Order: sequence, then structure tokens, then C-alpha cells
Amino acid sequence: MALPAKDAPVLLRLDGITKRFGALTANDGVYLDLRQGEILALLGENGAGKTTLMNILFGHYVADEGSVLVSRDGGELAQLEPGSPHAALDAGIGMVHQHFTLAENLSVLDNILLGTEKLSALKSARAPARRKLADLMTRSGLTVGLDMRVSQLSVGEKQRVEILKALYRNARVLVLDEPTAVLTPQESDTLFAILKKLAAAGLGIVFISHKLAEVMAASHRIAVLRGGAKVADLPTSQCDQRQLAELMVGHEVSETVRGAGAPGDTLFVLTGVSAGESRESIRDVNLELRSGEILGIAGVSGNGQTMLARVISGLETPVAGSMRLGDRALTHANARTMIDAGLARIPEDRHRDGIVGAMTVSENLAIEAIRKPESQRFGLLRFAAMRDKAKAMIDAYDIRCQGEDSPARLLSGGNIQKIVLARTLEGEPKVVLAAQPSRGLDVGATSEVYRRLLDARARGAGVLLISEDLDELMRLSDRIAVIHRGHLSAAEPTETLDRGTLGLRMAGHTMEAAE
Amino acid sequence: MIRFEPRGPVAVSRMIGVSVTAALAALILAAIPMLFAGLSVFDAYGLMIKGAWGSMFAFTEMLTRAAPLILTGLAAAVAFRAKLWNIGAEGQLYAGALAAVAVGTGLISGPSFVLVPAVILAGALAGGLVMLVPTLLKTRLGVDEVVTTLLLNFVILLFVQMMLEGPMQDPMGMGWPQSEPILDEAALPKLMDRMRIHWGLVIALAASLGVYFLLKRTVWGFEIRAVGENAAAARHAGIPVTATFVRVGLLSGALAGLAGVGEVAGLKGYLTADLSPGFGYSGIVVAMLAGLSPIGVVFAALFIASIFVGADSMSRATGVSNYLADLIVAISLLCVLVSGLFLRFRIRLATSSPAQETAK
Amino acid sequence: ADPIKVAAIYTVPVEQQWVSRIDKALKAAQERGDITYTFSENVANTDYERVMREYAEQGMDLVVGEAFAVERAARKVAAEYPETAFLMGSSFGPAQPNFAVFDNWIHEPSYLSGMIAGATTKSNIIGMVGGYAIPEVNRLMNAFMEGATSVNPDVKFLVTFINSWYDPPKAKESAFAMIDKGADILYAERFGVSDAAKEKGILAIGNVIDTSDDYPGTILSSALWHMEPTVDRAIDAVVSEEFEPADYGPYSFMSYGGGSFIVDESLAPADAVEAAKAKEAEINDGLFRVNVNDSEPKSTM
Amino acid sequence: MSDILEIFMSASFWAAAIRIATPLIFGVIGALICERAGVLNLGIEGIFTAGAMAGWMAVWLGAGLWGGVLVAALTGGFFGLIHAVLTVPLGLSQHVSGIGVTLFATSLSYFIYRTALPDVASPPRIEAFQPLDIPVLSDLPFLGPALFQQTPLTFLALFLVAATAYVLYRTPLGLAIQAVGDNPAAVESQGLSVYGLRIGAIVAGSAIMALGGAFLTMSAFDAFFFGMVNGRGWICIALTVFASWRPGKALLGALLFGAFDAFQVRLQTEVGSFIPGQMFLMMPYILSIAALIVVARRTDYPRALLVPYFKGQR
Ligand SMILES: Nc1ncnc2c1ncn2[C@@H]1O[C@H](COP(=O)(O)OP(=O)(O)OP(=O)(O)O)[C@@H](O)[C@H]1O
Ligand SMILES: Nc1ncnc2c1ncn2[C@@H]1O[C@H](COP(=O)(O)OP(=O)(O)OP(=O)(O)O)[C@@H](O)[C@H]1O
Ligand SMILES: [Mg+2]
Ligand SMILES: [Mg+2]
Repeated sequence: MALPAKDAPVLLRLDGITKRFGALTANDGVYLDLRQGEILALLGENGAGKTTLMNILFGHYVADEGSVLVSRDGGELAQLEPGSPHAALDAGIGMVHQHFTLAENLSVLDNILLGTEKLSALKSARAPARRKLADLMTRSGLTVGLDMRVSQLSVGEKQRVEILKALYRNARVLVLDEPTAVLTPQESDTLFAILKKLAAAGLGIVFISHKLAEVMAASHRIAVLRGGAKVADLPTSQCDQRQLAELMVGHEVSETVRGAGAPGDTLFVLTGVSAGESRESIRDVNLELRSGEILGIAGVSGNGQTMLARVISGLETPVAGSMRLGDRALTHANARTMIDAGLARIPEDRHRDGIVGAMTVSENLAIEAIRKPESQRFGLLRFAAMRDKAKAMIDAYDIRCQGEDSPARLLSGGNIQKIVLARTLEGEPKVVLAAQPSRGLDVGATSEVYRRLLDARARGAGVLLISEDLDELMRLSDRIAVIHRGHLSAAEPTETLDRGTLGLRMAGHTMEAAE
Repeated sequence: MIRFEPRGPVAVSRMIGVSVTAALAALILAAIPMLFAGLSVFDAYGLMIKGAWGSMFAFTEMLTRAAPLILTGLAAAVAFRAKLWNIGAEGQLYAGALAAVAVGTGLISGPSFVLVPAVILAGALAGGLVMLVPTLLKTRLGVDEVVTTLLLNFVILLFVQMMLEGPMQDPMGMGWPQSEPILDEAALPKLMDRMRIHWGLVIALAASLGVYFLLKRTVWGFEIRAVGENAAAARHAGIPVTATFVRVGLLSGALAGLAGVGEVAGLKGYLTADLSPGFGYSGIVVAMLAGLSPIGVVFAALFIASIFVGADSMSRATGVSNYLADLIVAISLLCVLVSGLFLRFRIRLATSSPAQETAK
Repeated sequence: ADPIKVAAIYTVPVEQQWVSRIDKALKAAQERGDITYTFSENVANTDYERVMREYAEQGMDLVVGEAFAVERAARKVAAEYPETAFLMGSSFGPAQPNFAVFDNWIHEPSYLSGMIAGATTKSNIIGMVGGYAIPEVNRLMNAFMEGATSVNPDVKFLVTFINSWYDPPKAKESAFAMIDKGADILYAERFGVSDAAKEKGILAIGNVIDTSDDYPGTILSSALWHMEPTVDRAIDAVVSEEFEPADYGPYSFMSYGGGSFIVDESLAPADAVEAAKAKEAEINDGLFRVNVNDSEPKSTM
Repeated sequence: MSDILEIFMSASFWAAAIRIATPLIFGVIGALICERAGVLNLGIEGIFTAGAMAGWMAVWLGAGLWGGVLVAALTGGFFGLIHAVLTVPLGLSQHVSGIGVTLFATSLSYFIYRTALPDVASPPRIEAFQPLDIPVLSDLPFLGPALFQQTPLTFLALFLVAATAYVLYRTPLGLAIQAVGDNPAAVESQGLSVYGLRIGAIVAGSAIMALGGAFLTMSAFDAFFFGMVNGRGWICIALTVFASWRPGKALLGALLFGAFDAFQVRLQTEVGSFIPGQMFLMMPYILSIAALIVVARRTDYPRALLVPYFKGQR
């Protein structure tokens, strides 16, 4: 990959940034340079302070110490007004946030125009904006329907809108916080192709990712944060994946390997299940899960995985078809009955569906078992018992928190996932539904998730793994089925599949054509 | 630019400090209209304190006014805990009062120990059922409950008027739209001779302990809190969201209904369409002042009642328009609201220079 | 003698027609130096008893008010403060030892204004807008209707209650609706009705207070209430320490000057005025009694 | 039956419907602007009262009618500012702050009115707005009396509906307001001020609400009364949801409400002897609830409604 010239001018400098949240130091004296035409990858565990650092750069947060310097129009570096996104935008910094910052009730065009025009203007100048965007889209390859309502876009499309927003404002520095966390492999590839094109045209780009492979493939330089401090800053050419993983977590990381499985009897069966009405529906889905196997479901997001997971979680009742676990019919079950039947569910959106942020870690660990005798007697809660159990789980699952009584909202994504794992896997469920279980998690947390899922499989549970990450699917699954536009293909042994085939099927090429 | 940082647990000294500051701010702001009306501020405050706490009569009057506020405050607090926005305590209060009157004026007869519980139960049930309508509309059809509960207030008040001019009108009432008086056996007993203070206060205090216990110690309370903080996650974890909303709705309505029972069976003896000077709406204020804490509700209600009764009495003693009382209540409310913020957040004035930032 | 201390408790603001008459009479007594006067207005039902007690505790000699919605409580408080005289608006009778009652017994002038209206209407449709259908309102409306039909059997009435003591815009809308239905005279029990009449150029009948200056050329006739006879008698009784729990209601009758009847002679037919004046004399002489009918009046169209 | 048809055929019925709707139009447009920016404003009932009192008093003191309108708007804006400060940067509960503002605005208005005018036997009157006589238009058969014989404030209300729709959908400001009610982070990441937009919208919305109050004392009537707002503000909160936060539907909702009210007043004189009056009075509320049930499924809420936004907080 072509490197930017060594003497390319520095566009941006973070100068000794320190940021504290109460007792916690999220950024600890971080120095970082970004040159014109350079793609810099920022790595680090969950909670290492990556997002915080970028938020300071963009003015969402004010640093406790240190400053941000930008060169305006290629000139001298000058200090950027802290705490002002407005100033950052003016200085040519564009940011694509970890959580999208789009107004869903507006069109794509209006989202892009937002904030670019004088608020006192009597009319939004949409026509010239359209022309400029048409030009931008052809040059960058970021195409998206300008008149679509954002609420109707897929995640990948939303991502493009976010980048277009920055480009439309003539950004010279582009920051992307985990841009590929929710993208399919193909979408990720497209994105990086675009980023390279933009870098070649002179932009400085910083992106955050947990996926080492793509970091290696797409960046010129890699900076690693650990515990808020920068622990490495190297040209990509001098790095390898193992070394990076160690830098991030501070110790050696072992590869997760799937041993040979011993699939047993059929456990969990979906027959002709249809649910939902919109484009996020599923149609006539058949699925058989055996004990002691991991069945992977691959698919581009928005093809019905969410609905499938909701049906299996007992949140949505199918309009047709049936669902059975062993001899037990579960077609009309709700979440409660699913849990009681021995079905563990790991939700794809762990912040929304996984935890009650305002409640304590211990309460979140007990929430699925709150009506069980272990948590209550005559309707009265048994606090001591709940606490003891929470302490045991915190130890067993290595949940990093300030004690079982701290609010769950303060935990990092990886630790929130551990809470969910702990409470769902605790009762040795027969079936585990894991939807996007490693999304947004760092290397350490991810390997922990993998280990737990493999343990469940070894114990004889059937695991249904819904994921968009092909590496993950290939590594964990015994068989893989592909979901496209609400239809689920027949599962095939992983050994008979390869990335290319799966990618094509996910993109909608028919099974026959692929064979 | 102001910034807020959430605080951890608050020290008692700080709590007291903030409360005192809020009270002082309220006193200073309330002095403005007093001066405008030509009052001597110190005398006025003296009279206010005397009017609410200065004699057994004043004190019991204050408690009498606090009793319905505690109940409507609890009604709001418990509903808001589950993020069920019940703005309809006023209507539920009237429904409770109407039911109490229906049962307590001769529908059934018997000794006190039968009639009093019957009246209480009827009122609670009526209030609960009224709240069930918006709750079911919300859970089944997704209709916004802020609006439905608000609108039902008007419907119920009109219904009460209709009943008071129709089937439930007192035949001995000379045509006035009022109900028959509640039988003596059905009335809540007085707590003291010659004073108006009645068992409604005891019911209110018991209710606040009950709700505290429910929320803190029981599975239902756990479910209410979980649904209120994150309904989606609660649902995913197998908590019956709909059933929880229905329970909360019934409970909230029942508490407001009890307020109506107290006013009609403990205080007035019969029902008129102007039974409540907005207790239902004030309940929301009480609940929020209390930070939705059931025990806090008691103190918030005492506070609001003291301010009102004291200021009302002061306006009478000084001959100033008694609208001043409502005004002082409103000012105190706003001050206390703002002060609550200083307890929950650390407030920093962020300036553009990082150097200054660190200097702090 | 020192002026005696008088307090009044109103459940509505003092502008309301009804209490404004009490307020006016008490203010006049204060002007004369007979009393010192203080009042609380817009007192909620729940608070009424406390306010009564507070005034009694303050050593008021006379407390004036309306007991309508708080009969029982008011009577109980009065009994506990025998030193204070209470003069309360009430639909019931007086009570020992110190609870006297009054009411706005102006059905007589209402009857007379009805006679004028009945004779003046051309469309034979009269609209009536009231607040609530309570006896105090019903009896005046019924007397008015009786007066009108006595001179014009063909006259028809439209009756609406707006279920509020104060909502002039709403009263006005009700009045407009009646004008649409052909009413050419409106009985203005509430504020807002005369405004509609004025705007549409028809006539209105005033009630309780004289608003003819506010609506020149619109107010055809009015039945007025005067509280001075009632209040002054009560004050005299208190001063001379002879206060009795009596029914002061009759002091609102025309013969005592508690009610009066006025007519704008430029708007009414001369013979109608003459007939009404004749009836007025009969009433004052005790030769004619206007019926008291407290039932809710209904539209007759 | 024919009587009922006759009601709908009469121009004065439609004129009444528009007249009754006017304060609601101001109120619902004001509430809509606040809620579009993500803030529920239950201060509306008090702001109506304050607008009614302040506007009237200004005229009574000699400010002239349009001066009164301006004073009412400024008063509304003032109370809106209080609500805005409490709910936006301070992030307090929007319900409570709103009810607090209602208490404050109402009691302050009453107190000022009573303290300024302690000795009024009957409420003092002003020379209120009169229905316009627009050449040609007002003389049209049926349409003239139904639509064009209204006071200037009614036309101002209609103009505000159109202006609000235009601003909301066509101008950068409107887009920003819509965005801040949906996702404040979107606004902040584009360099706009969440607080500024929200505070501005609440102040502007409240100023418009206050005009609804001013209409009551300066157009519908010519004096100020205690309790004269009588729940009209609350109705506007319901109408806003009914209208799915769209100005056009808001106008429609207010007009429907006005028409129903005008209708029930007329119907009451027809059948009042058989059915208790309260039944009629209940109808608008019950119908509003029914309408909400119908639209509930289809509305898309401003997603950030009721959610305070704290900069840089998790
Ligand atoms: N507003 C805040 N208040 C308190 N603590 C915060 C806040 N924002 C971040 N933190 C804490 O600061 C630390 C760094 O968080 P940050 O979001 O920067 O991590 P990250 O490296 O982006 O992690 P991830 O990979 O999960 O996105 C975490 O421990 C987090 O809990
Ligand atoms: N994420 C959410 N946010 C707000 N309200 C919600 C949410 N999820 C559910 N609700 C409310 O809860 C109502 C009830 O949901 P639902 O009936 O699906 O619950 P449930 O768990 O199936 O309950 P039950 O088992 O008692 O039937 C919904 O109509 C909605 O009003
Ligand atoms: Mg992050
Ligand atoms: Mg269900």
C-alpha cells in the first residue's frame, strides 16, 4: 500500500491529552500526529479511551489537560477551541461516531445539509447542494438516495451518509469510530477502498477498529491505547496481529480453536416460520439445531436476522409456522416461557435489550431469575442471596466493575456482554441463541465470548450463532446457513464452505448459481 | 457553558446545605411579590410560619391538606417509576370520591368496621379502574397516556357533575349539585376532637410505607423499576411488561382514588364537583420534589401544604390578595426543583481555556 | 362606637356578579365607618372551613359568606364560635345560635323583566344562557319565563347552561348559537351573553348587576340585586348585640329594596313598561306573589 | 335530523367553529414547536392565562391592541424561557417543570391583576378587536360570513400555521428543530447548539401559545377573568399528538374541535331536555381520545421528546 510521503504536512496534533471521569483516567497524556494522506488506525481494548480521545478531538468533551492543534488550509498548526464541535467542523474535522448521529425523521439530503447553512436563511438551498453531492458521490463512490428518509436506510447506507456529511463540509481530517462494527465484509471492503481513495486525494484519516485483519490491511500506521495511555505508535508494515493483540491487552492472547464436535439429537426446530410485515420480516424459515453443535447464521444486516432472533427470544409471535424445543411447542411462547424452557438468549443490542442500565450489576445478573426461589420468597426479594450469587458470577466471568452494587450503565460494552453471558449461561441452558455476540468487543472480550459458547457446545447445548462476521462464523460454527431477504438457506457443514461462497450467498446470489 | 457531571452518593451535610439554600432562595424570591403588595417581609414570614405550624389548629390544618397530597404524590411517583405518565390523578381522585359516596350513602348498611373498609375499597377500586383505561390503551394500542390521562380528567369531572345533578343528587339538597351525605358509620373517624384532621392521614402514611416496601423489597417492585428504566430489556429478560404496566396503573389510580375517599369520607362528608383544588396536579409536583421516593413524598407533601396553608393564612392576616399563597407555592416549587439538580449533579462552569479548566 | 370587624369569604373571585353585590354593600358600610372589612376570595371548598375558623379566631364580629357547597361544615364551625355572628348565603334555614342565612331572592324583578322581554320580542324566541342549573339560577330563569309567557303566550325559550361560572367566551358562543336559532332577546345570566347581543345588534336582559352603561342600547331590562338591606340589618343587629339567627332572605325582596327592576324605556314598548310598572306596584303592595320554582328550566322549542 | 343538517348549512356555525378554534390554533402550534424540538410544555395552561392577562392589561393601560398582542407574546416568551432553562440545560423533568410553570404563571397573573385592580366591582373592559370587513371577500355569500368576518387575530393564527409549516419543512432552522427533537446528537455533531435550538423553540412556541390567551381577552371577549382559560391549554397538548406534530393537521384538529364545540352548543338547545348537558361537554374529550386511538399506530413521535440532553454524558 502506497505510503504518504514522510514529509507530508502534519494536519492534526493531539498534544498531551488527559481526560478524567471522576476517579477514572480515560486518556492519559496522549500525543498523536496525523499527516496528510495518511490512514491511522487506533486500537485498544474496550474502555481503553479511544472514543473519549476522538470526542475530545471533535469538541464533544473538553480535555482536562493538553490541547488539540490543527493546521488550517495546510498552514501552521494552531490550537483548536476546546469543547466546540462547531470549531472542529470549521477547522475541517469530520467525525463518524460509533453510534450514528443522524436525525431519522429527516431525509438524507437534509441530514447532510444540517448545520451547513445559516439558520437565519429563509430557504434551505437544496438544489445546489444536490449538485455538489452528486459530484461527491461519483468521485468517492459513496452512493445513497438523497431523498430517502434516514429511518429507511440500512446500517451501511447510514454509514455512507455519515461520511458524506463530513465530505460535504470539505473535511480534511476524517475520524471514524468503529466504522465496520456493523458492516458486512463486502461493505467493509468497499468502505476501505473508499477511504484509500480519499486518503490518496489528501485527507488524513483516523479509524478505530477491533478487527486486526482489517487494521493490517487498511492502515498506514497503527497507534495502540491501553488504559488511556498510548503504548505503541508504529508503521503498519512493522506490525503483526499477534503483537498487536498483546499490546492491546498487555499479555499474550490465545487463539480460540473449535475442537471436533459430537452433535447429538435434534433439539430445537423451526418449521415454516414467518413473522413480521416490513422489509425486516422472515418468510417460511426452517431450521434444525442439534445438541452439541454450533449452527451459524450468516447474512447481511437487515435481512431478517433481527426478526429471527426476536421470534426465538419470545418477543415476536410468528404469523405462521411452528417452533419446538424437544417435545415442547414454543410457537406462542413469550420471553418468560423461553427462558423456562431452557433457552438462553444473548441479544444483539446489548445496551437496549441486555441490561437495565440504572439497576445494579447484581440486579441485572438476577433479572432473568427474579421469580425463581433463589431470588425471592413469597414475592419478597432475597437481597443477600442475590448479592452472593452476583459476587460469584463476577468472579467466574471476570466482570470488571466497581462492585455488584454499581449501576450497570457504567460498565464497558465487553463487561456488559459478560453480565449477559453470566446470567444466561448460568443455568446450563439447552439452547443458546447468540445474536452478534462479539459486535464491538475487543480481542480479549471476544475470545471470552467464544470460549463460553464453545463450552456450552461441549456441554451438549445447541448454539445458534447469528453473526455478520464471517471469520467468527467459520471459526465457531459446525454448520452454516445463510439468511437473505427473510429466507434461510439449508445449513451446510462449515468445511464445505469458504468465505467467497458465503459472501456471494449473503449478497443474494442464489444457491444454485453459487454451486 | 455549563456542564453537569453526575455525582455519586450525596453527603447529608450537602443535602442539608442545598435544601437550606433552596429555601433561602425561595424566601428571597417570594419577598418580591410581598413587597409589591406592600407587606413587611419579616412580619409576613412570621405570620406564614404561625399559619402553618404556630398552633395545634394550624398544624392539624396543614396535615389535613397534606393527606390528599401524599396520596396523589404517591400515585404519580409509583406510575412515573415505571415511566407510566399518569397525569390523571385529579380524575382518579374524583372517581374514588364518587365511588366512596355511592357506597357510603346507603348502598349497603352495617357497622363501621364493615362500611369504612367498603368505602375505602370502593374508592381505591374506582380510581384504579379509571387508570386502567389509559394503561390498556397504551399497552394494547400504543396510545400516549399523557394525553389520555389528561383528557380523562375532564371526562370524569363532567361525569361527576352529571351524577350530582342526576341520579346521585341529594334529594334534600335544595337542588344543589351535591351528593347525599355519607353515613356516619361510613365516615373516616376524626383523629382529634374539634379538629378536621382525620384517618385519611393515617391511610396516606401507611400507603407511603407500603409503596416504599413494594418498590424496594418485592418482586413486583423490582419489575416496576426494571420496566421503568428499560422496558425493552425488561421484556427481553422475561418480565411481563404489560402485566407490570397494568399493575402499576391500577395501583397508581387506586392511590389517587384513596385521596378522593379521604376528602369526601374524612373531610367533607358529601361530594361536590369542586372537591379538589387540583390535588391531582399538585401530586405530580409532590412526587417530583420527592425524587419519586415514596418516603420523600410525605415530606414533599408536608412542605407544599405548609407553604400553602401558611401563606394563605398570612395573606388573610395581612389583608393581601390570597392569590399570593399560590404564587409562593409556585416559587418555592421552582426553587426546590432547581436545587435538586445540585444534589444529583456537580455543576461546572466550563470555559474555553483548558488551563483554567485544570486550575479548578 | 368603634367599627365592628367584618370578614367575608367568597368561593369565587369578587368580580363574579353574585359576590360583587355582597362586596359592594360591605365596602359601602366600611366607607360609612360602620365596619372594618376584609375578605378572602376564590377560597376552595376544602379550605373553606379553615378560613372560617381563622376569621372567627381573629375575633371577627361578623363573617359573611356562601355556605352553599359547605353547609355542614359551615354550620358546625359557627356553632363552635358563638361570639361571632355568621351571615351565610344558603338554600337552607338559619340555625341557632348565630347562623343567619340569605339568598338572592330576586325572582320578583326577574318576573318583571320577563314581562318586558315577552312584550318586546318580535321573533317570539328568547335565549337564556346560565352557568349551572342550581336553584339560585333556576328560580330566576323560571320567574323570568313565567313573566314573559304571562304577557305573550307564544314566546318560546332556548336554554343552555355552560357549566362554568366563568367562561365569557363560551357563554358568548352559546348566545351566538341562540341568535342563529332566531332569538332576538337574550337573558344574560352570565358574563359574555350581552356581548354577543351587542355584537349582533339584539337585546339582552341583565341579571343581578346593572351593566347598562357597558352595553348602551343593548340592555333592555334588568333584575338587580342589592345586598345593602341585608348587610346593613345584620351589621345593625351585631352592633346592638341583638343578632339573631334569622332568615335574611326576604330582605332581597323588592319591598325591602333588596331587589329592583329597571328598564330602558327607549327600547321597550310603552304599554309593556306600563304593565310591568303596574305589576311592580302590586308586588310591592303584597297583592301579587311571584312563584318560586327551583327546578331546572328547559328549552321549549 | 333536518335541524342538524341545518346547523351545518349555516355560515354562522362555521364562523363560530373558526372563532372557537382560534385560541386552540395558537396553542397547538406553540405546543407543536416545543415538542418538535423535543420538549413537552405543560406550562401551556399557565402561559395562556399569562398571555390573556398581560395582553389585556397592556391594552387597558393604553398600549393599543397590537401593543397588547406584543406584550402577550413577550410574556409567553418569558415563561417559556423559564421552562426552557429548567428543562434544557438543567434537564429537569419536563412534566414537573411544565406544571410548575403553569402554577407560577397562573398565580402570578392573578396576583398582579388583583393587586393592580383591587377594587373592581365588575371587570374593566377594553375596546377589543372587531371582526374585519374585508372588501369583496367578506361579502361573498356563505363564505364571507363563514370565513372572512373574523378578527385580525384569527387571520394571524392562520398565517402562523402556514409560516410554521414553511419554516419547519423548508428552512435550515426548521430542519435543525426537527433534528434536535429526533436526535440531539445529530445536531451537536453538525456544530449546532442543542441548547440554543431547544431554548429558542420553547421561547418562540410559548410566545405563540400566549397569543391564544390574548385572543380570549382581546378578541373573543374584552375583559380578563379568573379561570377564563378553563382547560383550553390542555386540549392543545392532546391536539398536538392528534396532529402527529404536523402544522396542517394541527389546524385541522383545532378546527374539528371548534366545529364540534360549536355544534354541541347548538345541539344542546335542540335536544338539551333529553340528554344531560355534560354528555355534550364530554364529547370533544372522548372524541379526542378516540381519534388518538385511530392515529396512535401511525404517528412517529419526535424520538427525543421528554429526554433531556446532557452534553458528553453517557
Ligand atoms: N461520559 C462518561 N462518564 C463517565 N465515564 C466515561 C464517560 N465516557 C467514557 N467513560 C469511561 O471512560 C473509559 C473510556 O471509554 P471510551 O468510550 O473512550 O472507550 P473505548 O476505547 O472507545 O471503548 P470501546 O472499544 O468499547 O468503544 C471507559 O472506562 C468508560 O467507561
Ligand atoms: N422499549 C419499550 N419502550 C417503551 N415502552 C415499551 C417498550 N417495550 C414495550 N413497551 C410497552 O409495553 C407494552 C407491552 O408490551 P408487550 O405486550 O409486548 O409485553 P410482554 O412482555 O409481552 O407482556 P405480557 O407477557 O404481559 O404480555 C407495549 O405495548 C409498550 O407500550
Ligand atoms: Mg468506543
Ligand atoms: Mg405479550
